[in-house]
Amino acid sequence: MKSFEEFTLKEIVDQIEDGFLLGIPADYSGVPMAFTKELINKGFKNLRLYCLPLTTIQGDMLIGSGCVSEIETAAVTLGEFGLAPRFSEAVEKGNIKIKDSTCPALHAQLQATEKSVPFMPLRGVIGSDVQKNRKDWQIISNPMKSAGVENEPILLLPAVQIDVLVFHAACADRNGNIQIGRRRELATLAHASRKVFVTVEQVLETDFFEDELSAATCLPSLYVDGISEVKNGAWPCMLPGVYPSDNEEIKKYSLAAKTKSSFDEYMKFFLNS
Amino acid sequence: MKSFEEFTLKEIVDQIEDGFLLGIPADYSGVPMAFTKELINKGFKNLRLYCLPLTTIQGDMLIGSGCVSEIETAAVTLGEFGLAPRFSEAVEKGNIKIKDSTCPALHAQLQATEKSVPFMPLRGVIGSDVQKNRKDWQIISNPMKSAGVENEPILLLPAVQIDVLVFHAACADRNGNIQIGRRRELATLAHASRKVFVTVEQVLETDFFEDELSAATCLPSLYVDGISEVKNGAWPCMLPGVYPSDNEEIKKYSLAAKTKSSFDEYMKFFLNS
Amino acid sequence: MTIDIKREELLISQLADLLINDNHVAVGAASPIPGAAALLAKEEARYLDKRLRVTILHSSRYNNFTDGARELFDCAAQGRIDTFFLGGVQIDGQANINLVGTGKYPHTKKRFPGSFGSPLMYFVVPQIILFREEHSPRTLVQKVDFISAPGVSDDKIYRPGGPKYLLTNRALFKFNKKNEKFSLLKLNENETSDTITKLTGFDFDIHEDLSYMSWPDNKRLDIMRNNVAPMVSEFYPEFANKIWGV
Amino acid sequence: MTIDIKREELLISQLADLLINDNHVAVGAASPIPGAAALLAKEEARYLDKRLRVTILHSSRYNNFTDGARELFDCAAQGRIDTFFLGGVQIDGQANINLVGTGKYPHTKKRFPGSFGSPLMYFVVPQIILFREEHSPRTLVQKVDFISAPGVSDDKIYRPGGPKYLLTNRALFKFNKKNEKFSLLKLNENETSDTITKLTGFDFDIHEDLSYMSWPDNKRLDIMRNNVAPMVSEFYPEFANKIWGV
Repeated sequence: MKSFEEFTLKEIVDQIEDGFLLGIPADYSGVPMAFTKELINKGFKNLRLYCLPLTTIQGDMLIGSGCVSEIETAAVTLGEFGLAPRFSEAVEKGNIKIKDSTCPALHAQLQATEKSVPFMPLRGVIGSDVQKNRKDWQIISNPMKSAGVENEPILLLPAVQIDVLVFHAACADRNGNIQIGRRRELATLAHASRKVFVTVEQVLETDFFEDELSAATCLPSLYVDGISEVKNGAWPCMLPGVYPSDNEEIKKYSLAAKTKSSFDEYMKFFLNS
Repeated sequence: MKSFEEFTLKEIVDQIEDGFLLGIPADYSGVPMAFTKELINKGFKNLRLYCLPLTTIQGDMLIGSGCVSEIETAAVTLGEFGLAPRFSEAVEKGNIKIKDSTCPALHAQLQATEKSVPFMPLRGVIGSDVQKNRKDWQIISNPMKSAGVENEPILLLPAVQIDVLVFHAACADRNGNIQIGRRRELATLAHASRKVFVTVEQVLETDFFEDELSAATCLPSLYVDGISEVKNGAWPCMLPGVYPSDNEEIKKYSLAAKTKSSFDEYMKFFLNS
Repeated sequence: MTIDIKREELLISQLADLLINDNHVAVGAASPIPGAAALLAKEEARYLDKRLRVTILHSSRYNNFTDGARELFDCAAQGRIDTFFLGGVQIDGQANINLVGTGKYPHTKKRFPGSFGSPLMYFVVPQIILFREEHSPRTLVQKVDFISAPGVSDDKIYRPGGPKYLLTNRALFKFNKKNEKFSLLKLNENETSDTITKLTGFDFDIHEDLSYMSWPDNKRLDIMRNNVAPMVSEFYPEFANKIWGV
Repeated sequence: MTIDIKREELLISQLADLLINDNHVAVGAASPIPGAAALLAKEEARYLDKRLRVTILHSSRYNNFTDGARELFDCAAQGRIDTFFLGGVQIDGQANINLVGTGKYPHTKKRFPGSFGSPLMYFVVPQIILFREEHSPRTLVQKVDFISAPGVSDDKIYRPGGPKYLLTNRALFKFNKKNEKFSLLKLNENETSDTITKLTGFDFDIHEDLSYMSWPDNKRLDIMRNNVAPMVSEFYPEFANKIWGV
């Protein structure tokens, strides 16, 4: 008996409600594409995306499919395949709310939640239009007498609580611990999320905690509410250390996504692939 | 050729000046006892210790030897061998300045430095005598309109910059990366330290970064200014995963340290061991 | 049957009773009895097909953390730990605890190790169980000399957690947040509310359900001695050897 | 000899010249030319028995970090990165950069990916080199439509870092913090200060040392083609193949 909760992709999707704030991992930390298909199939209208710190095809597809009402991110891009067309069009037309941010702010807001404090200070950023357009951010005069400079303007960022985080990883052990290796931003994301579901390439008949070094590479099952075994679960994105991205497919997507109609065409194929 | 700076223990000690704030690792994160001997031999008078978050025999010996003017810590204890006698006496007699703190505050102050922000907020602690006795801590009314509760008192802790951190680890690779495994508090300590020196049991002819999983277990050489190979460098403390503590020796110490004269006697033996 | 049961086993059993609704119990340094109680509750939960997670910091096997020494505190602040144990050189009637020393701070007459993580944990963990074996006017005082962590806070302070119980060799108290006072809930076999009053430095109420501590039944004793004892011996070998000879 | 040298090789060489005093150069996403320049500088430092550390985020081999995606920014904020590269959809005469889009925000006429880490990195890394191959009034504008990160800040703002150079296909500018203006420092072979003035949307000064870009010598070309090319092919295979056929 596996001592963790096994979920199907559908069961994971059933944990998500319209309006939820979803944690979205970067392309290097395990994009849950198989899950994203199920999510699009369910037909959400008002998902809010919190990217740590950016998204590629996952975010563009969700936006193109009309599932997203708001996105907080440092960037949406298809990398070497250019701009994210559905994202760009949705922003240009005002179809989604964009909360432009910057990588360190997206990390810091989750660190605030990780520590259960209402805000986190950050240096830099002040004076940019990124800062000026964020009404939820605040600048105060440094209140700390024992550190920093008097009257220095300090940017405060609010704690952000993710409702549900889903990411894809190489493997889990039999106790539900997830191997994340150097992708420690996934730990911060998990700490700041109410529910965490992970799709994995495989479940290993081992216990990562039996060895100090392998323990160091994992996210403890303590933070994981359910696991689904999905082969090639990141396709066509890469799963670092396991498989590269399918550049042919992403290129195909990047071309199809240029117009709404060819995007829709592509998605018909993709959702049934 | 090893592509990192090799130091002798004496050369590490030579990097330290009286008045410096030293980073002191907990008993579970690799206590640099061989280095501590050299430090005591040099005859410092005004070292300041910052414990993350506590110290055992290392701190007690440094205090008993008259090297310490100030200590910031959540606890000084010999664990199952009872109180730390030289620490207790020094505090009772007012011979050292004690900055009583608590584990999460000691972590958070270094995280502030890690991010280069002047302060870090923390929940809890308010109303304790720990808080009331820290003039460098400050309570403000939550300034954040978009998170937390209005008028909630929030504790702010100042960023603390460590001058020199020295710890002991199982191994380094040939590029000077240090294996720290799950002891990630050592990474935070290193990030918040101007200079970092590490004593290791051995230097391996490998490169931890050649493999994603072993990369995940190490502190990058980027943060390390010098390495010294010292067998049994934590003795009589444990080196987790490598050797247990020498309880006979620590017990011997705990008895000897009860009076100044038997402590001095013990240290004569210890410094020459 | 009761003659065979050790004092420590009774305390472990008392503590385990308080953990039955938990999902995650964490145990700090130098706490063999709370550690054994948590593992006992975990084993018993398994028989009921429930999962109780136990994090014992002193152990490498039962330490669920991978984010360094900070993670215990972050995890607790996130509300992911249901029960934690704290002790005290002194504990007073308002559930203030002192881990720092007796006499006037900072040059205390007798200095103890320090406050550890108590100033945070006491605020954020919903069920804090105070555990101090010695039950005397020296340990249970009217007013602590130094507040490592306060038992109560005013309403403006963020405080989802706090004291729920106090267990000693002689008695179990329940803390009442409303009137900021302990009430005596259970007595060890040779005690009465009078002996407890004499040996306690603070005022307390008598709980309406005051009773004697119940002894662990055979099934629990079996689990404790057969399953839990070898687990405890991994991280508290001396304690396990003393109590169970393993 | 110059006919054999590719435009990209000249740019790599120009950038490498700016890194000779560094201890640690970091390179962000989608930056093959800066990445190659950093590795070239690293190889050349080795010949001088100096150590230059290069962190290339896009690579797993040249990524020195183990603390997750946050570490680049923390590391930079700690002052441990000497040089970083930034680009821009638009760059203006005050060195403001725009990575977000053209037209009125938020419903920009043309939306680009976003600001990435620039709003922090621009403030904390001592030497920021702006790199944008296209040199035209469309990219080098008088005033950016959106400030992803400002080129200058007032004195009260914590800002140990900022813009030092701007390199394009046609020219190298040096940024002068005092008068908040670029000055033209080097020209590519077919340019004059007049052609640059025509193709630049902002006003700039002419540096007193204005000269043509120097071509890499044989030794540098050898290192670039023999040592650096195979390294680059690990993380930018298409680029390495296009330029060096590896």
